[in-house]
Amino acid sequence: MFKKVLIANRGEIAVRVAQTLREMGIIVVAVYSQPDRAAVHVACADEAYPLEGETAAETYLRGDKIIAIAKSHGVDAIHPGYGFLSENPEFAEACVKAGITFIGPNADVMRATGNKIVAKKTLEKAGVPVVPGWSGEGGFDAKGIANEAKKIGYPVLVKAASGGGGKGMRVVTSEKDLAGSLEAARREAKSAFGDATVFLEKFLERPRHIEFQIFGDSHGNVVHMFERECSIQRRHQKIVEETPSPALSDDLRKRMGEAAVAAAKAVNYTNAGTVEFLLDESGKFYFLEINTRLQVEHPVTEMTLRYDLVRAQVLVALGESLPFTQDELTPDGHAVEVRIYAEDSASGFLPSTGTIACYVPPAGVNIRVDSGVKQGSEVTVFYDPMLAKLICFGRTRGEAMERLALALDNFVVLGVTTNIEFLRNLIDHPDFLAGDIHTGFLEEHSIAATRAGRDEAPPMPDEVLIAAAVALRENGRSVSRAGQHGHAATLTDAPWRSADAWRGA
Amino acid sequence: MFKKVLIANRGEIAVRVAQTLREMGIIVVAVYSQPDRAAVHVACADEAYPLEGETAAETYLRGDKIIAIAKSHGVDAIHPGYGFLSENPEFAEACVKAGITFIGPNADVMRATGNKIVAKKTLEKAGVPVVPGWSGEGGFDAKGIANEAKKIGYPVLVKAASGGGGKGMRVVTSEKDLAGSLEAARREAKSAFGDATVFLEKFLERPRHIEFQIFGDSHGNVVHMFERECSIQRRHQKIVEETPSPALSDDLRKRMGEAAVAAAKAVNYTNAGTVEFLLDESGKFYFLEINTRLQVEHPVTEMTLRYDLVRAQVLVALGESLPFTQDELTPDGHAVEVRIYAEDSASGFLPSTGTIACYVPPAGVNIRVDSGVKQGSEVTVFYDPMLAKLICFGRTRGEAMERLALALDNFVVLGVTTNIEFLRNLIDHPDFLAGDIHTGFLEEHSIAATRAGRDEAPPMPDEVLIAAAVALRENGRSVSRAGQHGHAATLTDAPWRSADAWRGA
Amino acid sequence: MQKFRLQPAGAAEPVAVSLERADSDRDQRDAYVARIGEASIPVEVERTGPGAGWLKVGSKVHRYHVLIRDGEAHVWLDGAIHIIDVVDRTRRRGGSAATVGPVDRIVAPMPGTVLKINVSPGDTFDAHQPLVIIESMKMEMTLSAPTAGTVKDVRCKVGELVPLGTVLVALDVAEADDAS
Amino acid sequence: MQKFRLQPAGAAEPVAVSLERADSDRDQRDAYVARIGEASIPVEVERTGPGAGWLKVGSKVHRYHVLIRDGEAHVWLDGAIHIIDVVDRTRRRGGSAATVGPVDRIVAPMPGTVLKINVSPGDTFDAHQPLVIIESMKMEMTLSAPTAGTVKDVRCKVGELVPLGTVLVALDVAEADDAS
Repeated sequence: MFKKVLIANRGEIAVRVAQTLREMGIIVVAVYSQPDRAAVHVACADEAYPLEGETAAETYLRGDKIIAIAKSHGVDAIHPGYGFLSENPEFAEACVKAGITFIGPNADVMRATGNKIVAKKTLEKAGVPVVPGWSGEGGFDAKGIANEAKKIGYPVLVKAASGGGGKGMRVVTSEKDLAGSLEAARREAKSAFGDATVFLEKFLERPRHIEFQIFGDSHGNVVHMFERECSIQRRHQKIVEETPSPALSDDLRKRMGEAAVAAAKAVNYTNAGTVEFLLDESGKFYFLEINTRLQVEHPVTEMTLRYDLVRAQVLVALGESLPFTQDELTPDGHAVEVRIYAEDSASGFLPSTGTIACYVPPAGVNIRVDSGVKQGSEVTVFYDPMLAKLICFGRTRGEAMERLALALDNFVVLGVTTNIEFLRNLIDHPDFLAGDIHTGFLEEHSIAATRAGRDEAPPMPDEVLIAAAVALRENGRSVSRAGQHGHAATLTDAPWRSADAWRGA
Repeated sequence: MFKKVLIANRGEIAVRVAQTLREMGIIVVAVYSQPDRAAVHVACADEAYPLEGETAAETYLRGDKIIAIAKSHGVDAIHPGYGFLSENPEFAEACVKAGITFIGPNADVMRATGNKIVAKKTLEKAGVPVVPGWSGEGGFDAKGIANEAKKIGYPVLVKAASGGGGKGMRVVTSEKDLAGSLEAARREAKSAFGDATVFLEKFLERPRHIEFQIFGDSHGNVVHMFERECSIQRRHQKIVEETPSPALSDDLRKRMGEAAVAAAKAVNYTNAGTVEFLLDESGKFYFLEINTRLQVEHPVTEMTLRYDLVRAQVLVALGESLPFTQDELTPDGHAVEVRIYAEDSASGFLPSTGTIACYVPPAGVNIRVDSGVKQGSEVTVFYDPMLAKLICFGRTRGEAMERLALALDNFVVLGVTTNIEFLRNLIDHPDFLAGDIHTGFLEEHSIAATRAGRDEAPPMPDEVLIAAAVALRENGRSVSRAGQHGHAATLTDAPWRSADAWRGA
Repeated sequence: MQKFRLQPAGAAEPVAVSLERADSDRDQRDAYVARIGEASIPVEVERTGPGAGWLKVGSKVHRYHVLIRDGEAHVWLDGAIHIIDVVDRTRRRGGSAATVGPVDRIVAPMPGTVLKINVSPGDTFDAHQPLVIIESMKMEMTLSAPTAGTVKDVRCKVGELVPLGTVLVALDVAEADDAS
Repeated sequence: MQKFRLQPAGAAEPVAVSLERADSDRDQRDAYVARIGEASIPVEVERTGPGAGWLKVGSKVHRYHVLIRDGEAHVWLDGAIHIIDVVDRTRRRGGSAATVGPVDRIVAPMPGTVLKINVSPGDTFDAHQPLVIIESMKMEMTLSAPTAGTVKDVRCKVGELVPLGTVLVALDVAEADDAS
């Protein structure tokens, strides 16, 4: 067993990974940037080392600094979380070189999957269905490409080979827009990923995003851990994830699961990963990409399969066999996750920053909250504005959604604008409740950003004014007590006023 | 569906029941005694009505007051929780008479199981093994009883027919103590339960307490929901409960489950209940009693079977069929619950009262905390001193215990003495970890009440003194700010200083 | 008794709200009468923390959390947040609320890093011409000219971190309109 | 700089503990030097609430919650509670800590209700004779005489609610010892 593991990450995922490591009796080492000096993930560690700097590039992306810390403090292994260095083959290699186990797939796997064109070709050969398209072969010849696009059939999608998160991606609906869009996509891809290579894909109408959790070990065992439906996205980022998918029949689930395992085997996959598919309205599915990390949305899989994926990651990294066989994996019930973001759903989901003056997550039976913040936390521009994930389990999809609705109604965040009320409105939408969703759902349907913004919303209750008056009165009292501090130093603004958000770590 | 349900209870069970009811879209009505005016269970309700008085006898045991509130406010059904009125057949009948559904078994079932002698006879006829003993038949004739005791074989146990919780119970090891013990037990039983009837049972050495969750509906369906091992007890009260039991083979589990179903059917059981057995060291099991309520320890069953028992209670009370068949019930993994009590484990588990100045329960993956208190709550002499239940799930017993250990290490309660560190030491005991437990475990083994009280405990770290100095310094600052209030009004003593303990309800 | 003048978002007029401690035969009971305009509403208040607790109006229970900041009360009640102007305070502070949607400047609509600046002082531009690109977290945003005009001043640098509402470029749109 | 005299339970002598703000090139950094007796320990402190937060000593992180009450600091650190006498304060207050284990009175060992009183003033009793029965929550407890003696005074009534530490019966054990 590892004696000491460093978590090269921050926020909720660092907190969540720390819980499992500490349960396993492993000493947890945190690293932190300057703005994260007082962050929750530091308090969940046994040891913590600063990374000088503020931006991700200066801190959590600095593999050299992190490996230096690991080496000088007796760290056996590094868990990268998601994002940052988690899919960086150079970092994975540097860890190995330094004699430190990287908890994740090896650099070869990352390279085989990191380039989408290469990955697509490999998997096509392995018999995994891929989206019809043009791979970029034959170079950048305008006329040839136009022919390819015609063959595929409009609308087509221009995508960056090294891309992700929607960058360098463009929908082209007719031939006259093709040349301009290609040019723009190449420019964007070059600037974002340092690689101008783009390729074409058939643009699917109203597709669903269905992904399969996969897990491999170093003994050649590979399993899939069933699907997650992640079709509800804004700005190409998932905000609601659930399992099982309301769209999959047992037969389709079986075929997609087998394709996911074939994909994983084709690249000799080890440790935890995800095979993403698009599912079109006719029930055809197409390979999209492989993510070589623990996903943000892994908790819904943990909820229905009841295996701790981080624990399994550690065991596999130690060279052990997978702690489960395909036959032992029988999902049970329904799980749904929503991502709580500091953002303004009313203004194009723009990130919101500031101090979290009040943070009271819900708790209860079959409710899990993975938080990266606490009361008093600063939400800065430096990192992703996801504050927490709220995950609910139910025997049925309906029960899970009822639970989620009540949990959202009890999730209190004041000080930064969040998408909590937006999510609450979203899960009330009849099409969502019916499971009739696709990746364009949020463009197709207009969801109010606040409870009060709903059409059927009642007028503001008097109790709101009463609550305001109660707080102002209390505030007034504290003013007269505090004397010289004036009402700027109100109790209600004190960032440290409440219990911290200790989690199980 | 019920529109409005009243919860005739307080504390963690009222909070937990409220969550499910609200998820189901039911309006939740709370009742509260004077000392509970600011209790958590009130805040979890949609409506709340006071019960004048302080003691349980004046408030939560006053069925007449509660039914009057229910009738005048349009309540459809009453959930009794556990304790208080939950096993009172007169109250169940009065509900029915008032046109209100009682969420639990009917009065006939309660009467058939309430008297232990009657229950034992009924079940013996139904083929359920019972502890060898003398039922009290033939009246109180000293010589006859002595003969019966001899037949049973010493040591024998004298028990009250209407008893519970260890009252009116005595172990007699030889004939010379029999007469005196009988006399004392009868006196105690008369004063505690208004019924002096006692009976004899063989006293089992190092027995395990194993109970089966049962559930019946009004259509004649009865299932068992597998076992809970509750052998770790102090003062005849459970403090650690787990499922599955480390002592049961598949075959034994099957036979005990069948016996539990036979017992339930013999009394026409409806709704949720528990059949308690003793299991002796040779693997023989004996019926002990039937509890006609949702048990304190029901969460471990919810964790491994993943059905919401309160939801099932509501559905069955509505006249629906059980939402599961015996075949659909396949437990998964391991769950353990510990009860967090305000008590001093160092002084015979004496209850501790006062204000909870600091309350930070743990949270995390596969950790559930059912709390009845929050920071600022008063623990009074009026009610049971259980503050919360901490429940952990793991793939294996070992994983569940690792999780529980970390969760206990992160459970902060200051202001009243609790058994948290005692429990933490207890689950470290090698016999406990080996699953080698019985109802006399805590008498047999000496468990330190605090972490520092352990033999191998390290000396007090300097960090303790530093933390004290940090707090005193901060306190000093707040004193000088608050001026006239002096250091009595320290921040660290303010009962309202932190986020409340909102749960999912 | 304290009286507050509160103006809910969208309301035409502020409302006078006051709280009076109600006569009560029980000690320590937080019983009040709230006066909202002409109405009197008896209310019980249980505090669980600074600015947090629950109200009982009649038998109905409402949970609340309130943040008071910059002359506003952010009131979370039963799952929804309402923002209310505390009118008297706002006045005392001289109305510090930022005005919205100026057309004579390009303002950062989110906190972020300046990626690219397409113009220099004195440049003219057309309506909808991209002037500045900023990035925050995973999102890139192009800020375009509202109308045609001339650049008066560039107030940011590439790579600079800018808070929400920072003026990035000052525009001269009136002159440009005249000139065109 | 503030200095405290702290006496851990069981320690022979109080320890002088002080905290000094450390020189630091970074603003807002809660860096201190703790002096415990002769030792100097650099420590960083992050507060998460009143009396709560974490300490970093070297690279080691320790979570703490502290309650200060009645001249004692109840320190929760990493899962264990330590009770420390704040010596200076205790002195100022004149040492209000209750003495333990008096033999000249029967004291309520838990808060509860008096169920039964077996004696009246003037009664004599033997060692171990049950004098009072009290009940709290689900538990009943018989309080017996420590030695033989005479009842001086009965200070409770059946049915009375008594807090922890209440003197229920005053005893005259010295006289009884002489008399026996």
